[in-house]
Amino acid sequence: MKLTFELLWLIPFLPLLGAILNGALSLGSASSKRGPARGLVALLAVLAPGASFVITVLATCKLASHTEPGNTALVQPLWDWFAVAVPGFSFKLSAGLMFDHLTAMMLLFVTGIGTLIHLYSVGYMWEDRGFARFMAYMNFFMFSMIVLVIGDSLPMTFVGWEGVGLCSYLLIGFWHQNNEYNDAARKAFIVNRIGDLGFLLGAFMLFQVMSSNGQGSLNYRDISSWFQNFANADLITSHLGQIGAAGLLIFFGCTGKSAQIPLVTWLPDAMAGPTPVSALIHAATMVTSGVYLLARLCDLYAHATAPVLAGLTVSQVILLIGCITAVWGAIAGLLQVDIKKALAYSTVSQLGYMFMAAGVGAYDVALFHVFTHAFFKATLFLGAGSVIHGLHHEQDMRRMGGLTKLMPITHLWMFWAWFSIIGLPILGSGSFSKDLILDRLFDGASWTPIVGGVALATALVTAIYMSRVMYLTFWSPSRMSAETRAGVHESPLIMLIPISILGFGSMVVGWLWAPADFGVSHLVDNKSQHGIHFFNDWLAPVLGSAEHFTHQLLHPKGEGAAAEGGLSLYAMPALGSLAALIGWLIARAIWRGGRVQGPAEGEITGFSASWTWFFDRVYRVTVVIPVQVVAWILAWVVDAAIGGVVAGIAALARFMGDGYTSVQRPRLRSSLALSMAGVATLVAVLLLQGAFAWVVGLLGAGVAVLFLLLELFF
Amino acid sequence: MPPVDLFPLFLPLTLVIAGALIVLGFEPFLQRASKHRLLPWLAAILLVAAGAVQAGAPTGSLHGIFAMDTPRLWMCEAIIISTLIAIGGLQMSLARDDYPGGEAYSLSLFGAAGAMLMVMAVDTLALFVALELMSLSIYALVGMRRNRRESNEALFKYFVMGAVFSAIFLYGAALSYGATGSTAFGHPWRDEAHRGLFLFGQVLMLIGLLFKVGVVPFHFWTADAYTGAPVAVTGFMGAVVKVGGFAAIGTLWLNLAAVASGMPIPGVLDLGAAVTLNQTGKDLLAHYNLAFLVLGLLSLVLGNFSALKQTSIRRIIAFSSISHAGYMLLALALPIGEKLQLGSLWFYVVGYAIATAGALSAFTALAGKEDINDNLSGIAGQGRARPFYGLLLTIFLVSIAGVPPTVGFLGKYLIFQDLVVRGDVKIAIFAMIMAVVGAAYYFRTLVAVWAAPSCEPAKAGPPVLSGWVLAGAAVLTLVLIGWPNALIRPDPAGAANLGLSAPAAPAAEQAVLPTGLATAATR
Amino acid sequence: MFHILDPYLGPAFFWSFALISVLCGTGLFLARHPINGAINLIGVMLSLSGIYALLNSPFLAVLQVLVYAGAIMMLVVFVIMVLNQAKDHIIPQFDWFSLVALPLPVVLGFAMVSVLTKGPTVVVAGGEAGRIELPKDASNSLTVQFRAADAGANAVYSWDFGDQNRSTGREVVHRFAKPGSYTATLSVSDGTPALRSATVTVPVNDAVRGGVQALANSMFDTRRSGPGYYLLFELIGVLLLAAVVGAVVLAKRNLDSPEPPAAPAEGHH
Amino acid sequence: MNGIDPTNVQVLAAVLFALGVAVVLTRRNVFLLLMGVELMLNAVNLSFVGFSRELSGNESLWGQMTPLFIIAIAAAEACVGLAMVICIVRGRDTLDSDAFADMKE
Repeated sequence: MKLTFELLWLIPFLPLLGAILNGALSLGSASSKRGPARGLVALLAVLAPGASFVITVLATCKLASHTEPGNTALVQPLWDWFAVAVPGFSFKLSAGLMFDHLTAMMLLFVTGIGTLIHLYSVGYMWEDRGFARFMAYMNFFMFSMIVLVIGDSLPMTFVGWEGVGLCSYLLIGFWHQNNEYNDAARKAFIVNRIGDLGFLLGAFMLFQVMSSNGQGSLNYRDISSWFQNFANADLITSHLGQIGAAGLLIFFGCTGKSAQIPLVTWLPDAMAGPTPVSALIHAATMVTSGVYLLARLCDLYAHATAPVLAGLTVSQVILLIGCITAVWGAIAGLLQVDIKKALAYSTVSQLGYMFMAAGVGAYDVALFHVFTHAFFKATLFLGAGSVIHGLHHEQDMRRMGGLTKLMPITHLWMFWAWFSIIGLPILGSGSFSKDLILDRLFDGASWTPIVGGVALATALVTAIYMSRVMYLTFWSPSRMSAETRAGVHESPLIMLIPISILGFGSMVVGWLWAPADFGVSHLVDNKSQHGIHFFNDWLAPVLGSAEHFTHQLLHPKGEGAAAEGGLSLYAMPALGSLAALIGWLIARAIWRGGRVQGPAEGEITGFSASWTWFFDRVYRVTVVIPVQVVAWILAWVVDAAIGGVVAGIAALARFMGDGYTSVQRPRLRSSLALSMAGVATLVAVLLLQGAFAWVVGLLGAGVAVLFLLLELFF
Repeated sequence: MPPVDLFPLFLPLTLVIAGALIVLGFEPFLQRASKHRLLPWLAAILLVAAGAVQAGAPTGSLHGIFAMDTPRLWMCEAIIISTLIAIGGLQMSLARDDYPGGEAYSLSLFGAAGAMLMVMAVDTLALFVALELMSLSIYALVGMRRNRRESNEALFKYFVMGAVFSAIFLYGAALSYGATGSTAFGHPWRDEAHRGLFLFGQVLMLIGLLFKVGVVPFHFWTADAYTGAPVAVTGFMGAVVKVGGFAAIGTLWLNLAAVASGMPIPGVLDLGAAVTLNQTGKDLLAHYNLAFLVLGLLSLVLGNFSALKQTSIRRIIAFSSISHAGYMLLALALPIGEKLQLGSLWFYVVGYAIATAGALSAFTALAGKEDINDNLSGIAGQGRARPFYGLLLTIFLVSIAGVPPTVGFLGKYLIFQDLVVRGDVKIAIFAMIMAVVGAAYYFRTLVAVWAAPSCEPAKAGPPVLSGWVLAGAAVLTLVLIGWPNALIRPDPAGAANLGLSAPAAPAAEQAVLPTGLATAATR
Repeated sequence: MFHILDPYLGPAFFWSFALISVLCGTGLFLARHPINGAINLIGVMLSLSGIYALLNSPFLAVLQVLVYAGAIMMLVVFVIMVLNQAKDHIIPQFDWFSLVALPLPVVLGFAMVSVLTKGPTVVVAGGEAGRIELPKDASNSLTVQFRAADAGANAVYSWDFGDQNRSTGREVVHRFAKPGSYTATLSVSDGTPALRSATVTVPVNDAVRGGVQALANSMFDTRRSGPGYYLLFELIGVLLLAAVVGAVVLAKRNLDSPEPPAAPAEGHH
Repeated sequence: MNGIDPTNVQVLAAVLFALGVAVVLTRRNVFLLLMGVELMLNAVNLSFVGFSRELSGNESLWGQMTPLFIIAIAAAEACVGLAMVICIVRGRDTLDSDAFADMKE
């Protein structure tokens, strides 16, 4: 059912307006010494996402007030965007906004948490010369992220998708004093571009499949209904391969944005940006857009049941990739000494959990983890930023310690976020979502419980490395120099308020999906329906159909069979909490005394470095080197063609002496002759037949080759 | 297409040429300094007027040698905008260099007039006149800095190669005339015995035009001419020549498709229309299709990988322009169905022209006196010193790289989607990978622009005109992605738009059926 | 009375001019010095002018001599002028590069010739009854060659040219008195009573193609239905202006010195 | 005086055109390059006139008109070309096309 809501367009527009105004302020004050009026910039920058948040709340209320069954959405078509020409039919794509239950959930935390982080940034970046430019970028990021979530079609989402990538690039490179940061920014961008290939191709293939019965569309509601339509069952069966390929390609795009293996290496490097950026983009919002997209296309993934890669279906691939990434991120997180890098690897690992959930068809659980993770990880990052701010840009945990008393409020909320991420129960939202993921994993068929076991072990490692971070930062004797220690201060109020709100949120939001009576009724009848199932009920209109479909596939015998096979509702929280406890105790035993290797100046060494080293090396071998080889060969051809000066030829020339270099010039005659060889070949191919074509064509090619040789040696 | 009166059709063109003449007339009477203060504004005023008039230009054809329809209209508009941008850049550049003469503005306008005529031409002779008008103006612009060695060399190579390929084009026109009995496009061969002659002529003409747009293996002039020209001129020629060239290539290709399918076209073909192919036509054109794909892929590979190696911004843009010619060639490939339509090409061309002219014009502001900063180390940090132009350069380069939210993205998107839907998935994947390779060097440039400064910030020229024009163009680059259909104006025939949509079948038929052009019957 | 020679006179002139032009072209190709090249080029142009005249295009022939050869004379003057300035009077004629590139024009030429000569050189009319072959450009001349298909040793071929003239023979040459459309009839009898015949329509049209009047009419036909050459004519004006401006930008001397030399002369006064 | 086979005219044009291409491809003197281009344009004109003869009526007329324009444009091209020669000879003091080969990469 479609409803209209006239104010919908304001949600993305207001941050865009903020970005434009702040950009104008930044440009207008470029020549002045002091820069723009910071108060005005701050006001605009915070107000814009704040107002978006308010409108989102209004829209959510309106959506919630319609309780008819079925997938209800607020829609606002904006304009006819472009048309797609396809043999057989023509199809116009309109740019439009769609606000359904999934969008509502995503937007609430995107704009809510986004506003808080903007507020925090005001404090964090106040002294920076590029304050206005930074806030403009942040606002533009909000705009892109909102477009990604609220767009009603794949191309709309892609526009936002690339927009957030662009902002990520701009913000990572924001402090571009050194080239390392710039390289990180460029790496992030190129890696994401590779992922985008998958996104676009997947979208095209999906379009191709759907247009096979003349209903091609890239609109999400059309995609869902196409897959849910029983009339298309045969069509789906006959196109399973293509559907699987489309799903796999889109998932490949998601791995780029959400930093999953294989496109993972950019995220830890992206920590070069200012900390609020890490909190907003690289922890809370942008990196979760991959999960969002999988959930958005859940019907596609649910129906992609044919093996596409090594005998695995797309969902199984997602499951495995998520699992491997989670394990890898956790282990790598264990080895970091830079507090932000540790948190970055933890993000990678947590995203792995979300993908695992999506891989078993538990999209609602995946989104629930997105939701809780946004709170506790944002808190952790903002807390880390507060620590870095207080310690005057010290990020090495080996030179921290004993900050509990010095930064009590930061510590308080980081403690609760830690409590949440390692999965301690009741006051940690992370335990709710993570335990649900584990539960679904153990609930699955055949080998998914094994993955569940791995995930449980990973939870243990998570507890260890997160406790390590806390011990090294707060709970161990100080290893700071005296003057650093003297300068340590608690952050200003404007930074503490967002931390407090988010930290409090990370304590409580888990209860949105919880057994209200602490599961008492569950003891009576297994799989009780009692309790606050607010979150999954809320998402059911969007995801329900796909989840039901997947569930039937996994448990063909029906609901009852599943219930018998599943573990008790208490089992997972108990196991998860146990793992968290054990992990904490292990970490306590090791790091309570602040025992770390002597801080090596500058370089990150040891195993941690070798992990990134490993992946960078794999990259080098599989991507960079082949590209370089091709580039080299072709450049050689071109340069030879115009008598060029590629390094190899120059070296050859030097080798042969000055007599040769004087001849190695891009002469007009050479260019003309090569062009003419092209003319001859083209004429031969296009016009002539038989032996004559061969003679002319080969002559053209032969002359070209001879010329290249002559340019080299004559 | 209905016949149209001379005056309304040629009014924008007249304004452009009048601008050139006015600039020429004032030029000798001005002090050297005030030449660059006054003349660009005169030119800009006339160009703005031309742009405004162009937006309301009537569609139709004139004497069967010139025609106007919606895609053509927007390509003309793109030429005018690119010229405006280039005039802004030229002003900045020439004033900074204290260049002693203002003829360059007038030459730009002549070049723009030539390109507009190329877009409008539907007759080989008219096309040749237009092509020469454009080329001769641009030759002079390329060689403008006469005491620079590389400028001389660029002029020499570009001129001689251009003249040779003009002659090849012309020979093709002669053969086509012999085979059809007419110099107009879209005439069928006289009898079967003349088919080979006709195709030979078409191929030679095609080669002449492919040379102009710099497709491999006819690309050798590109790198040198782009590098030898002043930066602002580089942007101008990059934009304007591509528009004119691809408009002509598209016209030739659509007409060839119609003729090969045995469809008589006594009227003039609307560039937005869909041409219906039959099996004969498809068989006849299969080789051409293959050639476009192969040359397109070659251009992509050579252009992108050569650009990776460059350090000069102009050379990067030159090789990237070769790769873009490759994308545009891919857009020419035949459809899987019956309707051949070049909507994505027109859209790509318009977006590319504005972004290229804009990028190099914005770069002019950062390039320093006599463009000495034209390499990655010279440009380092210039964006931080002059954030306004840095930001504009960023927007334009992002658009050329094909990243949302810019118009360049939608152009690539449409071409790739056409390829995938057509079934050329492998080619699409390859082209997309090449787009990623392209992103690498664009972003290398951008990284340099925003890096820590390593040398003196460029001295500013008078920024007013270029500032306004570029800001407008940047907005256009960002906005056009949302309204590609804003380029569409309701057409009397009801068929034409920017060609992005497949119009309903009857409308398409209407567009290619005779619409009663008296001259056509006589030619 | 020499009209009997007509079919042979035209080709004879044509072949001579063609020979001259090709020889001169080759001379240009082989020229040691650019002035030799220019003179050879003038030779090509003059012989082409002759061929235009032969092809009934007198205006172009005149223009060719006036404008084109004139332009080349200008080139020659330039050569002399510039060579005085530049130091290298003679640049080596050929080198390895030349030899490698040479197959390209040769092959391209062959390809073009092969396509151009593919078409039929004769127009065929009539059916099985009796085939008549006409030269392809029969309509361009008052003198027309007719040829009948071979109908056996005993066949008798009789022609009626449609202008009250008759003739016999398998291959005949007839000169029509004035242009017009004639219907020629061929009757073939091989001694048996059955008389076969075929007809062909000959549009005899010896009009001058490139006459000044026709060209001018066409050039200045500004009617809506006209060919529109007047527009191109105007545009050529713009083009020439642009070319002049371009030439000025490239070659105007005082552009080179951005600052006029300071005037120390003032000090002397 | 007639009886010229139009095909022969075309063959002559093709040969002259190829000769022009050969001049342009092989010779090093800038002036000879320009003359080669002129030769190619002349061949094109001959081709137009030859075809004009094969056709009749208006069709024939177009083939006579086009060379007029080509001659005019060739003059314009020669004008710019000669200016170019002056311009580049000033810089390097040579007419050898191989001397204009400094741009690399």
